[in-house]
Amino acid sequence: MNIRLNGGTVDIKSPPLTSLLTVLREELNVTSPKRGCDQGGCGACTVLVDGTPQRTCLTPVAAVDGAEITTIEGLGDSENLTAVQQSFLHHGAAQCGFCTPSMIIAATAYLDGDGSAEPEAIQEALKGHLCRCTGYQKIISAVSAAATKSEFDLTSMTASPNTVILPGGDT
Amino acid sequence: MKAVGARMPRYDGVGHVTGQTQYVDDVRVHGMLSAKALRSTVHHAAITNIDTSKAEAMPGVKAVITSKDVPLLEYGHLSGLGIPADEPLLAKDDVRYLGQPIALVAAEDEDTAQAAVNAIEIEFEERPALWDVRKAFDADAPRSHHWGNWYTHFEDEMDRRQIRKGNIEQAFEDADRLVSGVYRTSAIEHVPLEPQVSLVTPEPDGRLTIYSCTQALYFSLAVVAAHLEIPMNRIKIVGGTVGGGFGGKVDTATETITALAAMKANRPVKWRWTREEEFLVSSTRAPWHMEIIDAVTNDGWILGRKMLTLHDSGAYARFSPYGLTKHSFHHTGAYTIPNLHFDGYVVFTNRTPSTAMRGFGVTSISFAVETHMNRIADILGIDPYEIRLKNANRINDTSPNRIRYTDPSTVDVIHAMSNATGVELAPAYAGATRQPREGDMLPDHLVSQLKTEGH
Amino acid sequence: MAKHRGYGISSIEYPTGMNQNGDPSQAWIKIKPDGRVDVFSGTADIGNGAKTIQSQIVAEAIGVPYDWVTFDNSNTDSSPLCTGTFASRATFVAGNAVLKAALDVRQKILEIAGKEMEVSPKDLDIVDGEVRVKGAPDKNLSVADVAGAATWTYGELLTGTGAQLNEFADIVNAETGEVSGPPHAAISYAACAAEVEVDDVTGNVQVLRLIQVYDVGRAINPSLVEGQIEGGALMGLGLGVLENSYPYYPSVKHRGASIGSYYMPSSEDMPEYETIIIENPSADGPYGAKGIGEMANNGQPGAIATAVHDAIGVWVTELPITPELVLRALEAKAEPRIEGKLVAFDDELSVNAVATGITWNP
Amino acid sequence: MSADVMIPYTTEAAIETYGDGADITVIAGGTIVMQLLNYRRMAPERAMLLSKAGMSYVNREGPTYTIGAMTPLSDLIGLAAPLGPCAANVADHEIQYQATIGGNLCAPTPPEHPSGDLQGPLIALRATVRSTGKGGIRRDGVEDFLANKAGRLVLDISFDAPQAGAFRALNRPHTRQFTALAVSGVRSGDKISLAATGAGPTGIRLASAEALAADPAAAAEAALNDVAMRDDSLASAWYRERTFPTLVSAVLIEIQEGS
Repeated sequence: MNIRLNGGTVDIKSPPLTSLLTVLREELNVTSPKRGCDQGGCGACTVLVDGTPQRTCLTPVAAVDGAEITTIEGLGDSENLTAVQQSFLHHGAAQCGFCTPSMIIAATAYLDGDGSAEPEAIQEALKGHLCRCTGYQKIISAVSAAATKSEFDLTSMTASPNTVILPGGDT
Repeated sequence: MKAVGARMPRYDGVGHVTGQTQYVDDVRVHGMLSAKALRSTVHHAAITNIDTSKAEAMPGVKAVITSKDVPLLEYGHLSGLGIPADEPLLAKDDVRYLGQPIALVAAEDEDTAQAAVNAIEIEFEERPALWDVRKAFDADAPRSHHWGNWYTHFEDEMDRRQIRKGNIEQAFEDADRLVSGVYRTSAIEHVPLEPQVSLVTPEPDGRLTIYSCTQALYFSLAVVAAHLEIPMNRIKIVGGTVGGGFGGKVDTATETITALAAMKANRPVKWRWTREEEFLVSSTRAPWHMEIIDAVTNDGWILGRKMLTLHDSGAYARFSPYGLTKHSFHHTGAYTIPNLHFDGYVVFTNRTPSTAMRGFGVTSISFAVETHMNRIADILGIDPYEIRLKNANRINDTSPNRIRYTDPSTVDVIHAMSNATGVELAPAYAGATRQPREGDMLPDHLVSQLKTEGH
Repeated sequence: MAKHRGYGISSIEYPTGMNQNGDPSQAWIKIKPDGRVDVFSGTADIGNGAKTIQSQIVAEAIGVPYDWVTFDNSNTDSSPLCTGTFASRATFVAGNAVLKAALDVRQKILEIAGKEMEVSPKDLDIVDGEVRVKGAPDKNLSVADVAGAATWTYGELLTGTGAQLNEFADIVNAETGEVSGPPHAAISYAACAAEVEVDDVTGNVQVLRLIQVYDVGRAINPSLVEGQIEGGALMGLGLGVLENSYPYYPSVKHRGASIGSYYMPSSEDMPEYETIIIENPSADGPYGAKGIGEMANNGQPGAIATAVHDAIGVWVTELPITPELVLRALEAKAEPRIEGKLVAFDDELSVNAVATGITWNP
Repeated sequence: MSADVMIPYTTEAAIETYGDGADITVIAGGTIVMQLLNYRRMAPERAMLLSKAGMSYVNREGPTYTIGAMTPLSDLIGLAAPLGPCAANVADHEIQYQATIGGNLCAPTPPEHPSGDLQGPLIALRATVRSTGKGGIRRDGVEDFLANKAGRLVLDISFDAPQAGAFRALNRPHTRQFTALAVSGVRSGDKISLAATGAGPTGIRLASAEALAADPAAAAEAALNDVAMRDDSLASAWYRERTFPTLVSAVLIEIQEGS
């Protein structure tokens, strides 16, 4: 067996029913897909299989023999962030960061499919990707902004929607 | 540009958005073994027999750890606060909750480790289990803990946390109304996206490197060193980057047992919990049972509060006595109540031990007090903003344990909220400040309280 | 057969640092020969942003750009003690430790700069990585040059240490709970308003909006503060209407063992957030900051329970307020029991007999 | 502990490989079996992976739909109620893309939760299942198939497009692998067909309710006689019974209004 991983072809030695997650993490040392549950419930192990987001913990590697697998390493690196990665950074959409790679994978596929910038639509699209830290607001904002912008000036910092900062003392 | 007050991108943000941040399960060490635990299949039982010989003989099995391998089996995580030890690192004579760890197997791969766990022979003699904190005090209640059904080691060996202030009987006599309510919260799971995991590597110089997802590196260092009875400089905890914690990773859940396995096998060992273990075995936020009866006047002053709290600690104490004490210190919420009578118990049941979680001890009291305040406002026909502004902590008011508030901003946040919700406040309340009480905001029942000694 | 809107509020307080104090944090800082700043702190970053916040504090305190600072909390060999990231202490207690370490090393920089510039250190300031003579900013020397001089000319290591410890507050009277001193550092205050929609057919409670006000003292990083507030809000919503490890408590049956069988909030459950941050500086926090990480999930449940009552006229005072509890409450239509001046909202106080001999009806 | 895995590339090869279905584990989309493998609840010696066998299609000839066993739920979402909305209600987009109609029909009932959400709509649609196994290929009604599914490999599923259909489920918004309770209804002419999931170990036909379909209120109450509600971590039997009639009557009203 082999897969096309982020553009290159790699041979797979693991047994055919090994989950793609285990192959990526344990055989190929690609650790950006996270083992959050092994139950298909949290979404943290999601990668793109032939361009479509898929739960690697529920995917036997033999089922993707010959397929094009894209992890976040295949999107952008620190020198070359994609618009979605920049938007996540810029909006504070990552806190502990554990759900972030798969969140960005799913958001990227959503936007590549011409997903709208409407918060409700983004909430629905990402409902299978759990985050315990952010309350999702900043993630939704980041994806919404990425839907309308392509470049970000990382030095300009914007407030979260609906935040007001009042001076101290008696108000 | 100024650094403080700026919306700086996270220091670790680029690592997060590129998937390159390294969490414990991402660490790769040559020759690493996998670990699986033998856990109790019953809620409460004596262990009458355990035989690990078949497991130890299996090919690929490198270490099997049981209670007899632990130098100091019981160590109180809060011994510094005078809270004695009650929980064995691995179950020895009995098990008190479903899933309690009894043994750990380290093997060449997870399948072998699990097969070896299945090969350990163990026999239980089941005992009746206690679930309901409200039944813990019944004469015929099952006994859940060797100390009895509730914690008995508060200061002066008291079996409860008490707060006494002012004269509660007088307050109840002076009250127009006595408003009572019962409030309960549930156990919940922390659900960090990163499950509990540690990786321990024996170093050539005899030290241990412990890759840990702990929220408290030095706390875990002290706990592991104590159980292993070795100096702190024999251990290096590597961590600081955690995939969510919320309090659950203050427990040193995996580090010590994994270290014992690594030492015995003289190989690196990783113990990663499954999500199912997280849900069924990892400690939870505690369920709380809270009963409040407030002495109130018809115009909305709270003269006094009697309160009883039962905190479901689960099978062992862990941080529960600390949590209940914090709970008791805050049982008046953001309000000043001069006459108090609080009793709180840490109750042991045969469920998963509860532990710290975001808002530890106070999340429960905030729910109870705030709901109760709104019920009082409702029954008296008073605006919920105004009853809060009336009783809100002010500078020089004193706390349940007689500490003077120096700069409470309850009034300010309520004002900001009334602005946000467009609620019109009566002038007396719109003009309230956090400054020391005077005039209508200094009723007789608070005058004496302000005279009482405070720090 | 309808959906009902309701509103409720809460106002809460929460302490910073461990209860009773006595929880130290320590930090040390060294300056590289090119003036760059290495911070060593034992504070774990659990997503709360300790690495970011403490780096901002150090940059501000010394007077160098944020990107001059490297932050290492990776291990217990290089980093001094920090009690840990809990009790809302990472910004306040540990932040004070790095602040003290930064001010310590800043003084050492000024002393070397004073020798180099032949100016008294007290007449010097550091701005954007430059040591400047107060009032004469054109007379300056870069921190890089100062660090170089310290290393190559004076043979000194520019380093600073800091430790924060608030004295442990003993419980001096176990009967009354009286303590020997303040049992915590600064207290943070907050208010929450919830708007809910309750379906009286299914009993489902949908939290539509959470308006929240937080006195954070000082927002070292407003973006991270918002993250704590919004994340805490959804966790509070989970406590209020969704999550339960024992769905039939006190029974232990039917514990959810998978993500799919445990009601953890997803993006579908998001309410509309409205956040108001008040900066009312604390006397003793770094730059006036307080810790609000934990209290961020404390205000919602009471506001939600009250909003449910406002919507359908019945109180549910057991969390989470599940559709089943709502339907059972609607069926019971319980009115408070009135006896003389006693107003008893709930079932007979269940444990008064066993517990403390409190006489509940004086 | 590695299984002997066979990967057929055609339906015919799958039929031949499956044989009489003895000692062979079938993996369709993987959303069910992989969880069991990940948690070591299953260690098959022989397994057949269907992902390359084709069998993913939605054909329509006249009024009759035929859907290949390996068709993912995401390809069903566009279909009319009750099947389309039911498929859209399962879990989330990634699970819908991976889970298949055949796998969902054959979902074992986990100890805790109802499973196999599509069983409801397919019973209501009076669908037939073409399967192979011992005794060769045969076609059964969905209910008969569910009663004897052991040792059968689903090939395709057929049903006639209804005149009107409706689907209603308890909706507590959150990511979910299980639907706590759902009702599906279909009308063809004046023939009414109703089924539920989450109301028993498998999908259940609501015969008593069908008999009283003309009177939605009466039918809704009668439907309780057809089901056996259980407690699980999603909802109690009490809550399911309490809300069930409203789902049934809503479905009946919708399909009688619709055309």
